[in-house]
Amino acid sequence: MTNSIHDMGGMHGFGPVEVEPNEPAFHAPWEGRVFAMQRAMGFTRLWTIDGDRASIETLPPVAYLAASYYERWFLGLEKQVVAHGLVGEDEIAAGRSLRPGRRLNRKLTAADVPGTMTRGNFARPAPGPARFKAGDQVRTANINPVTHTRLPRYARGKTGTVEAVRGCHVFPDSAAIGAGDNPQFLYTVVFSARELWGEAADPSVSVSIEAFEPYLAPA
Amino acid sequence: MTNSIHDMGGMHGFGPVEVEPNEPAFHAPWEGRVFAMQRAMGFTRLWTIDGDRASIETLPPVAYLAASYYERWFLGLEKQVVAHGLVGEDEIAAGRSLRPGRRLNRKLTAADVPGTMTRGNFARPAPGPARFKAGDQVRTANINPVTHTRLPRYARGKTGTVEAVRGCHVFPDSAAIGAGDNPQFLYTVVFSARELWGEAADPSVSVSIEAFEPYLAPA
Amino acid sequence: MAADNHNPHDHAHGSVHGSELSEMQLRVRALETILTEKGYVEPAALDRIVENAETKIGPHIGARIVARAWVDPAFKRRLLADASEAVNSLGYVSPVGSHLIAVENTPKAHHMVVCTLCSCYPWEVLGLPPVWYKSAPYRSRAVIDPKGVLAEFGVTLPPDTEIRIWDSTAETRFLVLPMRPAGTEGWNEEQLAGLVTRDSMVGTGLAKSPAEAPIEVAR
Amino acid sequence: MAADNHNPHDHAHGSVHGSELSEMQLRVRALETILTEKGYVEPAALDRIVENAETKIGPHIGARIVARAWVDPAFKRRLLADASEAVNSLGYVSPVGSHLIAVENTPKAHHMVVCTLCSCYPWEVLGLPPVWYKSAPYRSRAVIDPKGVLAEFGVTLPPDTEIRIWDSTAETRFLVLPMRPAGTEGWNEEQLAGLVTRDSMVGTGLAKSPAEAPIEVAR
Repeated sequence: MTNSIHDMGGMHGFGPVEVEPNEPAFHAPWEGRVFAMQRAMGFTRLWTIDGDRASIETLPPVAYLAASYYERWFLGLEKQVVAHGLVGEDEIAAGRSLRPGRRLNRKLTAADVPGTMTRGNFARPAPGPARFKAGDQVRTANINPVTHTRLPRYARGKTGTVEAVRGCHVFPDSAAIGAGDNPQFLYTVVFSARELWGEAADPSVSVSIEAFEPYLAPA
Repeated sequence: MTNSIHDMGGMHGFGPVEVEPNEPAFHAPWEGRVFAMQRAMGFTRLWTIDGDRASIETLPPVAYLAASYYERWFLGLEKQVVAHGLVGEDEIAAGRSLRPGRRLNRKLTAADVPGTMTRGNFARPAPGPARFKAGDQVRTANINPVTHTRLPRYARGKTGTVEAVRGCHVFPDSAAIGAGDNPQFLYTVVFSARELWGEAADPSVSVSIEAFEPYLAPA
Repeated sequence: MAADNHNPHDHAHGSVHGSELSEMQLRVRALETILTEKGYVEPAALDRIVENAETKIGPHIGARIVARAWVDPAFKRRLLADASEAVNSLGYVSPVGSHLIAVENTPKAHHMVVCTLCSCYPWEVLGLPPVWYKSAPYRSRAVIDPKGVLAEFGVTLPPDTEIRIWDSTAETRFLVLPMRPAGTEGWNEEQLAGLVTRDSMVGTGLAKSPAEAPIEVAR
Repeated sequence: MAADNHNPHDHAHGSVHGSELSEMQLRVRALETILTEKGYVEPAALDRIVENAETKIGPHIGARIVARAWVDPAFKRRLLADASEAVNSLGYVSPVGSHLIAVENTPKAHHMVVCTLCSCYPWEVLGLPPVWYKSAPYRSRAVIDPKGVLAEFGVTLPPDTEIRIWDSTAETRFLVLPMRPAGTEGWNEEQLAGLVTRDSMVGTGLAKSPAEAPIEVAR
């Protein structure tokens, strides 16, 4: 959901950043298995990366905060396979399958894995010309949908400058709810920290977001 | 802190409101003891109500969310008595006092209790005239201090109407950090839900906050 | 215990069950011991505070005020003009301090009170706040989804009713004066007070109809 | 395990210790069993994904790209113009997809990358993100207190340096091209790559100086 705890840019109270020297890729084998299952199930294309994000964002906030990163992924994946009818709640409770699986159109094999190391392409043909160009002043929308969005709270209702047009991309707000790619132009929009955080902010700091066209209006 | 998890107006994801029929004042005796200790220590005037709030707001967010209301009060009170040098960390760890207490100027006795049932008076003489009057259009500041404030995030940088002048009151942003009463005029400021949440919001809804003068500028 | 804290993955805190209760019991008892041994609090005073909270204050106070306003137009005018003065003039309730504000529900406008930042509540006239009032679901949603919250309380208002949310961000406190139910012509104050629920004075409910009234009140 | 989850009052989740680990191990194993039995995933494919994540990707890839940019001005221009195209032209790294963007640190401007909404990270060139990058402290503070975050990483920049934060809110991914350290004239690409740390490519660090270089690289 849009205004849930995952949207934490600008929050206070989480303490210092703690860096672990010589950190391994995974801190326990189960983390690797969660990572791998998540990618393997993503390969089925039964849902989108934004569907996965939405699944994690709709965890209860205290569970979200208390969970480690791969615990969150696990909880999100468990929700996804149940929500999409691939696994029954009873099977989760039993810890084993109780009936045959659905037939999938795509299933990841070991041979497919090297190909999955390239990031997916989210660019889509543009339905028309871009509304904005580099240098344009824009104002972000004040939206608070109960469904997934990628416009963070701290950057809503703010005035910034388009720095670059990144082409036309899958629109996460649509893809997350199964409403298709609904391609939209994507822009890098830069805000001064003072615009975002007020006059006391450091004048030498600026922050950019990657903003989809529906998030923007001429300033 | 200003932008910590306590500032939850407008957040999604916490689920439905659950009402308990015939709810008792306290769900366990310890809740009553926490309530009573908090009020008794407040009577000492070693700190302010906003100092208490700040103590709770600076709990780690996951602790804040996971704790029940009186658990939060307890954790906040424990922090306060330690922070003000009344109790040592070692005494908290030992679960008993290890040295005599400091002398207090005010200590609540059983005889004082009936008098404490009247809410404290936060009105203070006005240092000058009020800047705004009922009917004025105002814009709230975009502030993000790391110390306590009572201007919620959802109502920052928004335009509203002064509905009433509530007199001159102790300014929580100052009182919480031991900077004195610093009295400021207090206003009821009303915003349309559309101003706060965007064009999709219900046009029949409005929301007011109680806003101190430093939070406001002419619109 | 806060209704918002419960989910299958949350087994720390947020609960009055089993070992968690014991842990809080022990910690609270230890702090009371320390504060007492150090001479900061007097257990008899704490007992008295708990007793007052459990037996003296409660929504029956607000209900009497509301009932009086329903039968006495002059008192109602005073209440809406200066609730502290009006309530203190009654003499039969504890002094309520100087910051009480009464707001009147009408067929055109429905008022509802929240404290998004903590749990401010007019306890002088309503007693200690219920858990739902202090819970994250209520605090987060009252300002962004008031109709959804009202629906969960079983309250559906005519679509053209203006809804006004009061966020208690300062030391002002709000008492909602609910509408007098139809069919109560000729009822006396005591009978009418039996129709005035806590929720109706917070704005999450309406006063009871005669049909819903307690048996000893209804005719 | 996330560094943000630890406090004395948090003993659910967020941890790889003891019984918590066992619980997650069991739940993850059960889900893998279910998905395998139902024919949705192939354990050999999962093995391969884990192996790839642990052995194939990592900051060594980004370090080679940065070193090449330091020694080859034409490549650097291509990298800054279209990082995906430039990196894929090298041939010796996995294809990086089409949304990689390189941003150059200079004496006047320092870039730092975050994903406030989840944990988007250019894993094709940097490997899996470290825990701190995915943690609440980093995600919350990078956009509001970047200098505070940099200080915790031991990075102090000249006061007139412009700081630019990139919030990865879409599928574009950002690679910071750190400044080439002084005293590295005549070093070859492999030697230079030894100076390029993961953090320097996220913007939370600088490239190592020759004095800090690994022994096998320094002369």
